[in-house]
Amino acid sequence: MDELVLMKGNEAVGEAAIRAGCRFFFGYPITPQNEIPEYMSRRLPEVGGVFVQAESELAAINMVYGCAAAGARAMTSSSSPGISLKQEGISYLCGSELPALIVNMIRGGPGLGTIQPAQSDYFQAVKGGGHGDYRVLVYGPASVQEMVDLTYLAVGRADHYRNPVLVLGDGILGQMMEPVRFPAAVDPAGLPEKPWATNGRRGGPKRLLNSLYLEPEKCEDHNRELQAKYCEMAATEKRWETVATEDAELVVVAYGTTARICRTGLEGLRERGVPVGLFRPISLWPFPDEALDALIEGGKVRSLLAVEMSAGQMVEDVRLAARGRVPVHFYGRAGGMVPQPEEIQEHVRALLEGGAANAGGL
Amino acid sequence: MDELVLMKGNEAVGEAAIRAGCRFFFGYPITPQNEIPEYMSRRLPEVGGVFVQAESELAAINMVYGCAAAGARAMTSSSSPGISLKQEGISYLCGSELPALIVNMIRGGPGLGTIQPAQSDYFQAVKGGGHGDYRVLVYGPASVQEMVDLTYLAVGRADHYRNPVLVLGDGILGQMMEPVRFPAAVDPAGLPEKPWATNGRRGGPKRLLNSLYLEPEKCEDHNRELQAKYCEMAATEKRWETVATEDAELVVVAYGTTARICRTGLEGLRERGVPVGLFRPISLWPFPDEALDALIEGGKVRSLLAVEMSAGQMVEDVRLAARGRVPVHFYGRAGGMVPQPEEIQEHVRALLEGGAANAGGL
Amino acid sequence: MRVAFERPSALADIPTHYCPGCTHGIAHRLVAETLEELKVFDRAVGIAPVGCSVLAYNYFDCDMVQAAHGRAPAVATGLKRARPDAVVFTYQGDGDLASIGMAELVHAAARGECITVVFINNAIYGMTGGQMAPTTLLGQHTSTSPAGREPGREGFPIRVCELLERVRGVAYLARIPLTSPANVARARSSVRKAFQTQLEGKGFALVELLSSCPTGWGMPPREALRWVDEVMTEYYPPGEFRTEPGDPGGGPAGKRGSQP
Amino acid sequence: MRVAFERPSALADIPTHYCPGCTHGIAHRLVAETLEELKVFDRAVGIAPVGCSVLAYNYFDCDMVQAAHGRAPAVATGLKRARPDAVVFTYQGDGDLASIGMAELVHAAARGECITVVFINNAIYGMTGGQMAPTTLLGQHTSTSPAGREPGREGFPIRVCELLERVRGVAYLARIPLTSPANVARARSSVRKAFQTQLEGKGFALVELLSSCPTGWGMPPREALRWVDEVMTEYYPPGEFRTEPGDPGGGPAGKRGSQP
Amino acid sequence: MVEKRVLFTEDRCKGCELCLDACPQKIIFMAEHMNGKGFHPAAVTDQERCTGCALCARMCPDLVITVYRPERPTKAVS
Amino acid sequence: MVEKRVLFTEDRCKGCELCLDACPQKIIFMAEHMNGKGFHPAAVTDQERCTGCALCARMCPDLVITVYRPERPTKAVS
Amino acid sequence: MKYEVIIAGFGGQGVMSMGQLLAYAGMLEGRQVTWMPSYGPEQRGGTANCTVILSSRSIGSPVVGRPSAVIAMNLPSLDKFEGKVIPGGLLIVNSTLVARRPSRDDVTVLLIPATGLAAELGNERVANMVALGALLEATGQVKPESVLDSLKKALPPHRHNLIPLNQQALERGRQLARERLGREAG
Amino acid sequence: MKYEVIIAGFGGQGVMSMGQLLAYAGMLEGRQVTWMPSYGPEQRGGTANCTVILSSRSIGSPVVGRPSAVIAMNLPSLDKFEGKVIPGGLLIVNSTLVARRPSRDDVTVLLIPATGLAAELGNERVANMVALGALLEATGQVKPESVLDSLKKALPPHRHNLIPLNQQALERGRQLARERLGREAG
Ligand SMILES: Cc1ncc(C[n+]2csc(CCOP(=O)(O)OP(=O)(O)O)c2C)c(N)n1
Ligand SMILES: Cc1ncc(C[n+]2csc(CCOP(=O)(O)OP(=O)(O)O)c2C)c(N)n1
Ligand code: SF4
Ligand code: SF4
Ligand code: SF4
Ligand code: SF4
Repeated sequence: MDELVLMKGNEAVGEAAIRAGCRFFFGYPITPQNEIPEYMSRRLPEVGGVFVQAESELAAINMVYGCAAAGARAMTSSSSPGISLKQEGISYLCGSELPALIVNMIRGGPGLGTIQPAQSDYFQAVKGGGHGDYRVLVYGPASVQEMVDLTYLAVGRADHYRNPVLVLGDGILGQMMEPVRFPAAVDPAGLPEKPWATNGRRGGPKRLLNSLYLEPEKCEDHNRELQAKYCEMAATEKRWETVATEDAELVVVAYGTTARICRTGLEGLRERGVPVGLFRPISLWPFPDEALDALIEGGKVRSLLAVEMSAGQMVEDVRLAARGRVPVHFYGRAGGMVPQPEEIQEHVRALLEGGAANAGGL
Repeated sequence: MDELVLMKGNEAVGEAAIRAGCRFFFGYPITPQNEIPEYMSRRLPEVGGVFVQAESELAAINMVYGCAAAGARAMTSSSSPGISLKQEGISYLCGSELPALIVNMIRGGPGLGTIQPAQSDYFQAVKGGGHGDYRVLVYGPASVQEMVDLTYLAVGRADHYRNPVLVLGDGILGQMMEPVRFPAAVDPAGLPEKPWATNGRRGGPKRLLNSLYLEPEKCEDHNRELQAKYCEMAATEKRWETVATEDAELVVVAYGTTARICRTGLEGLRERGVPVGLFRPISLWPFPDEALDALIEGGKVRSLLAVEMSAGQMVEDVRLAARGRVPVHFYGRAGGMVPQPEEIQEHVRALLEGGAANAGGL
Repeated sequence: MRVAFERPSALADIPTHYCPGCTHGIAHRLVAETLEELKVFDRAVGIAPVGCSVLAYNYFDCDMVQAAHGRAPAVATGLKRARPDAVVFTYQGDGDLASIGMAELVHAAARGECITVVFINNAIYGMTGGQMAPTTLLGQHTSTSPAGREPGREGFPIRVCELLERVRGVAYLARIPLTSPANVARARSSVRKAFQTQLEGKGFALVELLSSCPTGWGMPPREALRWVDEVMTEYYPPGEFRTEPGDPGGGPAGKRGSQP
Repeated sequence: MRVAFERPSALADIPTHYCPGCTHGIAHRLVAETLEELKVFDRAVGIAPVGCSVLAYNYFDCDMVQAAHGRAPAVATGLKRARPDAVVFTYQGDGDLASIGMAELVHAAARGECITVVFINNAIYGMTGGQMAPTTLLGQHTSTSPAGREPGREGFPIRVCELLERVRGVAYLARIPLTSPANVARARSSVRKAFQTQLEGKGFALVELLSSCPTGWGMPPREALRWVDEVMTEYYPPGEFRTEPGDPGGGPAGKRGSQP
Repeated sequence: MVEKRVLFTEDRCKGCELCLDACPQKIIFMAEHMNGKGFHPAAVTDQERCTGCALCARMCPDLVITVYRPERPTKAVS
Repeated sequence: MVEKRVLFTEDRCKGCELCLDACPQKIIFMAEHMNGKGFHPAAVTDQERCTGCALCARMCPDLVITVYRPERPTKAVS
Repeated sequence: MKYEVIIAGFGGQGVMSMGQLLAYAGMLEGRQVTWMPSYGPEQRGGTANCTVILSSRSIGSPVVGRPSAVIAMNLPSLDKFEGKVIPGGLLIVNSTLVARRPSRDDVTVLLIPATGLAAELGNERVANMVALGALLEATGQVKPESVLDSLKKALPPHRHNLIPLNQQALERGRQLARERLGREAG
Repeated sequence: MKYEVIIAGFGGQGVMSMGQLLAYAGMLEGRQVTWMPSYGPEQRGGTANCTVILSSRSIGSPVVGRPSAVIAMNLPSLDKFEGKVIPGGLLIVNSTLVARRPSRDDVTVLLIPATGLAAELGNERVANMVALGALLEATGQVKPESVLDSLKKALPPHRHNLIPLNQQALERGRQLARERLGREAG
């Protein structure tokens, strides 16, 4: 599969995980990501892997916990309501420092909502929907190829940090087909041993995977270690892309599907000489704040516009990075509605003309 | 019970809910809030109410959903891991616009963590740990009396907005005893009818409680209505307290138990002439940003210090309100460790002397 | 001429979104007819699940609540406890009821909640596109058991009635296939009993309706019904499992029953 | 003199946090002895639940994983699927296993996961301070059934073995009280069989150990054991429910068994 | 032409053919034409052979069929 | 003094008394004094009456008891 | 340049695979492509549709509000998408199943009896290939050979016997479009 | 003024209710009070403790690092809390169960054989009242009458027969403290 293949985002995620050495999938069906478990149920047996359709998302994340405890590369995938059910498990994975790949193909909420695409689980993903102080690396791909690349990356980063990594897509990214090229396959047998994995002592020292620290002093120490790890992630794992920001007076900040829609819109504006650029966070946690900071410090940028398929979530991270130096506007669609490039154009134009001061969509 | 009684925070919450007309409790044991279900199992039958020990937190929140659907005032309580399990249900409550009282007596995390007090579920509570764009009113009491008052208020606000309201305490607030006075009891029979409640048509029009809107246009409309409601809450429900902020050069921002500890620390500093004050958010969502804003605009304040029993969560809301105008420092303890007034004093002194620039605890 | 058969008024007069030949439609009608017959339509509240029948809330013309996937019995519990005079039923598919919702089901049953559960067993996940259900038969091919369900890989199908039969708190329990006019008539009488059980305050009642999913199974509707009759009923024997509350007992098979 | 009895080396030589007379200690020992006897200690992985036995991870000297409340069977599934040569057991209380963890239990059983479940039924929630468990007996007073468990309010106690007996995928199933040296010897043999079932790859195995919680029950330890023998075993008859894999069948009690 | 005993709301029919097996008289057939939904709808022309047993209606998942029965079922209807 | 057949690690004893019922010889008693944990520990002084059956040890939840058996159990030990 | 096509019809009419073949062919010709299906339960009974974008540059939004071309395989699809085609765009209608004539006069309308022609070829299921052939002919977006190459890749070997039939259908569609557009054979 | 007491002992020694009585009495006397227990499984077998704060002003932190007084009902409690008492503070030790003598010389130490005196009064379980009596006497924080009033409120009516015994125990504690402190009866 080094050649270019046309593939659905959902299937590409599955194949990318397998390429990254993941041989265990535990999940439960939910639209719009059913092609992931379906693909895995076909493909994993071919590569000596195991697919288990769990009885629920809750069971799935806990199977991942057990599988990761044994030292294997394991994954689960779901969409919004199912991801909510995994929050306790994600907190446990972080607490016990277990690696895992988690994929969320967001659909509109709240509640049962709709099955159409959205980005309204941003807060849940980057601030932590579960209890306690923890962080997961969150990637926001914008194309099927990037789904492949970031999924592949995620599996490795998860092992590196002994921490779950979340790939945050949406219904569109999961359902669409685009040409992709896959990276080289990792042989799980060739991966380094995990001395901490609980797969039987086999002559070695006893291993324990645990997140309980009854004595608060110990629990705080544990939290200090976790925070040190998160600091390291924050220092080294930020990823972003800029498009035409050098001389931009207004910079649109958007991630994932929304970012590519904005790009189309901005290209049209650029053709007409409007000085706009795009800042696309790729890592959503850690949010690439310093890069945005540098852009603002550059002095050209006079305002930022956050565009989301949600009612205003990422915009908070943009505001945190902007620290009041330039106005931060917001435009959002919700409930499965996908903004069109023309909307973005209109909104940008209105902003530049001073018309739509932070009126903000929705 | 108009007299002063000495009562545990957990029991006081239960009694306050009953006083507010809540007759239905669905919950599952978890330390440090077991006294809530235990109290309710004794008290509710006395007042013609119903206590059900659910099979899990998940079941409990869905029982609350059903009970609220029937038009009754219903509540559940838990602590951190159990609250994570309720995230899907909370999103559904918001999506179907159902009132509910939810109490979280936070313990340290992540994972099983510890049973000692913490504030590390702040993000989950105020940003939304579940999927989709939704908001719940969040109150952060700082004493047993305030637990009573805010619980009582919460039940009413929930009905008013048809939205869940969360009372965010911690292990200390749940376990400690303080003198309290209860507000007048509301007779549930005297409450206004809920025309939307699904308790059988009984000759009337059909009612439907639902969060599914398959067509994204409708789902977006629904989200617009929800957002309008949240905007109204943001405009009218902010609550806070200030202590000695008029001439303060450094203002500590802290909520709940931490705030009262800070107050003790700051009183000591004030006695020694140090110009410090305390800003205590009482509503955590909506965060009282304008009040903090006004403080900063007042011109006296030269820096803010957020103190939390967590690794830095509320501090983001403080930064959002500060918008870069004054430096925002952070000091936190985690994993069930409770800061002492002396620590706060030392940290404040170091900050004022320029020593601990945002070093930030933990 | 008098009307021998017409749409029950408890069903809204709109077309359903179900696939051609899907027996969800028959099951809806049976419930609606029962609500009318027992004259409880006006105090009925239905809980719609997540599954193909999620839109049941549009079809049943009584008050309706849409529940999270699998949690209908918990939602029904909350509702019934608040309004004991309401007639509360859940309508759930096998994924909803027996997979993600297993805990809520067993516990509502053990609490003896006076609710009626209409359980549509079609051996597959219809709504999400034909994945394996906890009731998928051994050897059955689905989109997540592409090589056919094999116990070593995908485990065994769960028999809900046989399981619940062992739960004290259950007062009525029956399984009927929706495969012929005669069976549909039987099913109707069972649905009626399941509601009567609630009205008499006897406890938890469940009717399992063996149903078809022509789309998920990839079969024409008539062939699908034959498959229900010929294959499904082998593993899921129809009949009444419980008609009264009481202690179902059950005990050890081995020789260790005696106490020292 | 030779040693007639000493601490099994699979248990760490530290005092436990259990209350005086709590039978968790006996159960721990039985598991540890079995791991040694079957010579599987070195490839054993235990899953500790949330409950009084959460700290079991400190006592069992093999590799240990602490699981979220109720999810031990799911964690065990993930682990065993990744390392089929590991000997995986969960150790769970009744709240953990039969309340919040009901779905994970039934489904691990139905999948026939080759794991061993050691189930401590003490009819109460010990760790959180004596609340009602799904196994709390009728009439029993707990801190959340203060007037005594009453079916109309708190529902009926769940019999786990009787329930699982109806789940295909289960290969071994037994219930033994830990009340006397003779019963403890029986329990030990059952624990052994439950592990052997796993070693032979036969499927899911569970031993229910009827245990005491003197603290939660508010009884002196010896009285607590008498209560197990005299009261608990009435509702929870001891014995072996299943010793081999196979189809447990079960079927309708009524007259509708025949198909048209 | 006889009065209709069995009436098909054609536009609701999804052409599943379940009514075909249910009819003891075997008078139901699938029409050549398509309805608005793109299905060949079920139909009966032989109305007088309908006994009004309503078995077809009881099997129809889509409530397509309404059945009328003569006041005295055994007598032929005008 | 006889060689000890049954040995109690006194500091581990929680005074639950379960061993009392288990002992067929009824030689176990609860000591007057308290151990470090605040419990009256179980004890045996009548060591020669111990048959080494180890039933007490099998009931002790806290692994307090170690039991030795004479090589030939029936013979009295020196 | 960017070309955006929406293909819509009943569930069983093969609209999804028609789009995938088009996208695949575009990819083989070195272009940027995306294929995006409508998804969800509306497919059941109702209409399904997919969007294909072919472009020389990297593709932004995969969701298209105003397509360059629409293939409507049934009436609901025509009703839904007729108004969306850009002025000067292309509208292909499966006239076997759609009695109504489109009312747009600012787009090229091709009435192709795809189902009928497919039936003539012996299998109604290749109606999609007929329609696709018409699209290829009318727009020249990808070469028919690329579509056939794609088909070979997409079909499992034991189904390759179906290729000639599909090829015929594609040809038939091209031919009719040529006639309707008054073009010479290319 | 603020007075902070930590009371610690074995689970069954009534340390929690001793603290609650003290807090309740403080409340009856119009003071600000908090009572805060240690909680969690450490209670099981190990030691339990609670903190009582009495203050004329609203109370900040309910968690006390350095208490004004400690009552240690058993050895582990003494070991844990001896070092925490503020210099000049008070340390009451249940000398019946605690053999070791405290080593602090900058605090007032009261060795009270609470368990022994309680046993003399006929019920070991009132050892807590003996200790509490000693505290009242040594600190004067609340009046004994307030404690007895609290006891009446706390006990259900059918248990009021226990009040005289408790009162005796309280008195016995006060008396011994008076003796040890070399004070006259008040
Ligand atoms: C928490 C959650 N998990 C998964 C889903 C996705 N989902 C919707 S319906 C369904 C299964 C439906 O199958 P079944 O209950 O058997 O009903 P059927 O569609 O066959 O009638 C699933 C998994 C969801 N909406 N929410
Ligand atoms: C999600 C979650 N819910 C609840 C708890 C609190 N909790 C801890 S142990 C326990 C019950 C323990 O009872 P059981 O399983 O019967 O074991 P025992 O303590 O009796 O041995 C509960 C409810 C938790 N830690 N996590
Ligand atoms: S997918 Fe299956 S269950 Fe769902 S409507 Fe279609 S036939 Fe019925
Ligand atoms: S509380 Fe009960 S189960 Fe827990 S250790 Fe004590 S006696 Fe054992
Ligand atoms: S059963 Fe109903 S829907 Fe099916 S063919 Fe007959 S009339 Fe049409
Ligand atoms: S059984 Fe063990 S812990 Fe209990 S009294 Fe005997 S020796 Fe002590």
